[in-house]
Amino acid sequence: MPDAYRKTLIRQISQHAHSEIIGMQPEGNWISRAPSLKRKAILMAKVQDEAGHGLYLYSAAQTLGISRDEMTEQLIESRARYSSIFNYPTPTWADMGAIGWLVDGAAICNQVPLCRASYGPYGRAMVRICKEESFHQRQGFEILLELSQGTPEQHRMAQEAVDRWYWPSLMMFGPPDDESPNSAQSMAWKIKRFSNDELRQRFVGMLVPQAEVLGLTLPDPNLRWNEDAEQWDMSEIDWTEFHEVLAGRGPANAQRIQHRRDAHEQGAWVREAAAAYAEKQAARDRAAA
Amino acid sequence: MPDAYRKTLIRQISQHAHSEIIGMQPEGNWISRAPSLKRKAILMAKVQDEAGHGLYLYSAAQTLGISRDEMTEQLIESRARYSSIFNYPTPTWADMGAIGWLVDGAAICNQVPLCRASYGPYGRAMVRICKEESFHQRQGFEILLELSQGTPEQHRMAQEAVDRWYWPSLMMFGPPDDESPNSAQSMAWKIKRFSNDELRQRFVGMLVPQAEVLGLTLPDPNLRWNEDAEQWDMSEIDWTEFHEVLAGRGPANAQRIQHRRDAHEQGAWVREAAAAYAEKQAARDRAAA
Amino acid sequence: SEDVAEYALRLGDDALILSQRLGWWISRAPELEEDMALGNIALDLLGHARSLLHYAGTASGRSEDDLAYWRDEPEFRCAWLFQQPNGDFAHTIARGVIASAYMQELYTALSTSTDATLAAIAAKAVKEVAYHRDHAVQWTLRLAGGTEESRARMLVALTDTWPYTDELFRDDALTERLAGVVPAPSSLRPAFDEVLGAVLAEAEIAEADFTNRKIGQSSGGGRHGNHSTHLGPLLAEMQVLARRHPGATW
Amino acid sequence: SEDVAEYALRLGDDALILSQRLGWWISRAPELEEDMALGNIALDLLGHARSLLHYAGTASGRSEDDLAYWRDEPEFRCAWLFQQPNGDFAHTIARGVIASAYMQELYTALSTSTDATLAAIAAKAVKEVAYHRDHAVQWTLRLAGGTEESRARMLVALTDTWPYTDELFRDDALTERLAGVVPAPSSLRPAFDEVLGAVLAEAEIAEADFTNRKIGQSSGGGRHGNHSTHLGPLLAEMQVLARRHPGATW
Repeated sequence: MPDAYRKTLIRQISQHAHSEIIGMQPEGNWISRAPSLKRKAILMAKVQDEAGHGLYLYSAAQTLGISRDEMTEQLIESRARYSSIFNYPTPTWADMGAIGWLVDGAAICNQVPLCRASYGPYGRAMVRICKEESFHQRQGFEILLELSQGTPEQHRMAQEAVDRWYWPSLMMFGPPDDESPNSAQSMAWKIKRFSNDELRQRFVGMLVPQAEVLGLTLPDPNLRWNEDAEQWDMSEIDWTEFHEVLAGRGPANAQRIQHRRDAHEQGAWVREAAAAYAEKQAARDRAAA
Repeated sequence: MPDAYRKTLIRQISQHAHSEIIGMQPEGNWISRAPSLKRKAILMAKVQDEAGHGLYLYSAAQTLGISRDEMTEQLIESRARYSSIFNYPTPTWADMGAIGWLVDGAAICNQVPLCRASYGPYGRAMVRICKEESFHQRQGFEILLELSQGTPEQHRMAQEAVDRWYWPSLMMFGPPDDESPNSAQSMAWKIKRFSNDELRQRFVGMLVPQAEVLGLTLPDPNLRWNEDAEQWDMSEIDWTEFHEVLAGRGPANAQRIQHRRDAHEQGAWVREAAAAYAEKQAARDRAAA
Repeated sequence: SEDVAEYALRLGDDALILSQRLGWWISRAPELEEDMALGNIALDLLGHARSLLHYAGTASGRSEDDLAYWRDEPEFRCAWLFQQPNGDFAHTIARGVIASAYMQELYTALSTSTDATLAAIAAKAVKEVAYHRDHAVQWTLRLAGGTEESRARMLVALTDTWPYTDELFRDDALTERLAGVVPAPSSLRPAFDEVLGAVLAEAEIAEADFTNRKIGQSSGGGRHGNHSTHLGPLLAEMQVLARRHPGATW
Repeated sequence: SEDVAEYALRLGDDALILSQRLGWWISRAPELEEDMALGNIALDLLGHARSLLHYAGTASGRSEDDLAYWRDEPEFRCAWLFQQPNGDFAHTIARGVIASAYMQELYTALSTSTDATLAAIAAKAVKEVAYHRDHAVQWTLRLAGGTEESRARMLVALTDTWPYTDELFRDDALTERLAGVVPAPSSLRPAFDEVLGAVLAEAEIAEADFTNRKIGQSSGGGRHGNHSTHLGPLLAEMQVLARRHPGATW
């Protein structure tokens, strides 16, 4: 395996793993306040699934010769990236719906092609993840549907969440094709099979009819199907904010890293205890043998 | 000063100091949820006063040759007593009123005579403390009055709190005179100037007219003035629960000690830092001199 | 009957409150495997809570959500153990080992109840609780036998948590009226002591290591609505959203 | 005017939320003297909050309690700094030193406002805030110059807290409309930088010790109702009792 290819794979897989782990936070924030026990159970299971996805992906990256500890260090020292979308806060319950519908939706569009990625362990992890993600997306849709058809206040909450998350979710596909050098390289290596703009078009095409069912509006007055070009016309994306968030100046960048670092450091004595205990047990077994 | 006298004084003063410190917890519990900003400010100031009382009293005990560290250790290792009344929880806001009215009221009856205690530093601390306590008692009375005259739900809350705290507050005066050996000794030494039963009578005499103003009932059907005996007749106190709480089996004994120990231990690095810094500063000053 | 409903409420509240506590760990656990394990346990407990609260509310026409979100603190019936804060990981494990060893005996006995619904709920729960107990036992052994620090923390955690044990096993008027339908809490104690005793023996922990002569068993009071100071803030957070939207569905 | 009311709301919310945070320390501080000191600061801030909220509500006929207890999260106007959790004592001090150095400049400037009420509130507050700043500065020096552990904790705390500094000094449409009445937030920055720079220099802390090249200043959003995830649970607890009794007085 060429070294550049291996490095790109590690970067991509660990970045994806980190995104799952950091992505637990914006939703984890609502577990304690979920408004019904059923929703609490669904949300808890979802955030727990994200931990599971992180685990598979770290394992896939480990097959390429990097340790989980190393990747964790990179994350908490801000030397590794994760999806910037998780640097936005989740001020209302409706964000649980919008994240499921829009963020998970965009993630699926990005990820489904990866299930056929040329590197086997990554591809296999992705098959499992994509299955669960589409389940999550449906749950997000359901949350929004319930809110949209609920009290006027609930409907407003749903619309505002969609307004908040629509543009950031479109940005998840990355910069336009003509400004995306990494992406071209990944396509050449068949790690990636569609361009950013292709995937973004596909995503919007999926959203439009669903928004209609939801009774919610996508916050782009210029959004319409262009028969001639056979694509969706849309307003130009304002990348300023995206670049701010990427540069670490999003609302919650600092909080996300602090949260992860605290969990890691406060758990150090527990991991040490487990290691020491395992070591003692092994020594005892050796002595008994 | 005879050693037995000194020891009794240390025991009594440090026990009183511990009571102030542990007593911060049942009320501290409601600072974050106080129902108006005015009440929040009053409660915060009150709990802070209790810290202040603890400080004066520890200082008074220190003049007798025991360090604050030593007393703190005794407290968090459950080798020292504090007033058992603080081992009850404070489930509702009305407890803030009942504690002020009944618990602080009983404390004042116990303490006013101590202001003339034969040991000067203790007496002087008590003068200051008693002044603030009677202020606190009035605030407790006001809380209950406001609740009693408020909504039916508020009135019920007030009555229930009085029902909860009335008997425990009577128990604060200690066992009946004929079962109280320590107390007799303290009176002989003039550390204490009235007997347990005398103080309890005085307290009830104070409560009865105030309860009338409050529009609340004292939970003792047998309570009435006995013209002939010139004292209050009352139901017999059920000491079983009191002894349970004294024996460590009250509802919140464990929590109170855990809370104090946690604060002490989690603050250890801060105290060490302050000491190290002071030491460095002193060394610098010496070097400069 | 009303008594059975009240009994189901006790068990449902125990499970609900412990689940609420454990949910906090998701994204904060010492390792990813524990985010998942504690999350699993929280989910199982939430499942038990939903079944039990659903059953408890049937007679009075209240839903699981009516009971979880619209009761005030004095109407909750959970024992103090389940209200205890997460503390450090050792405190969570100490609470977990006592809670799961108790629940294991409880649900085992309850699975043969003459009340078919309680029996069915218990029969399902007991399998999951066996896993919870195993999880807590394994960690008790690891922490007690790991490093010096972890052992010290485990002992402090047991010291802090132990006083809330007795309340679980106290009979009262309700459980006496339900004799024959549900196990007397006190009848579960010997088996609990045996299991816990074996764990502590393996962990080389003596009772004197975690019992304080001056602090006995808390009188508690949760079964009758008298709660520790920890419950109020927990409920404030748990119920805040639902209560801001009365009548809404989610 | 409505603008002045909105401005008073911002300052009032900053003080209220920081006071709510600090109140937690009472009975939990590293030493009794700090129970008292942090309690004092919390009380002062609560006093400022009450004056400011009272003023903010005058135009619309709302009381300080209406504003504190009956607004939902998006209606609060506090900056993210004040919402940050207490963390360990070092985090509380790091938040305190930034907050008080900012408030000191703010209230100094505001005490000459053409709005007589704001000027009077600021003139009173500035004296108290001077004490808060001194308290935080002294502890910054002690922790930075104390033990190895305390210095490490202080640097972590500054790293975690620093990203919420910029938001305090951002001008926006409101402060521009109020030009001449209230100081432009950006105009307070040089004096703040000077004061903080001197403290850090004395503590022998370089900017590189607590700034992360990859994590810049948070965009925040509190002034327009977009809050950190820490605010929701804080409000749930703060407002729970008042909201359970609509219309009651206390």
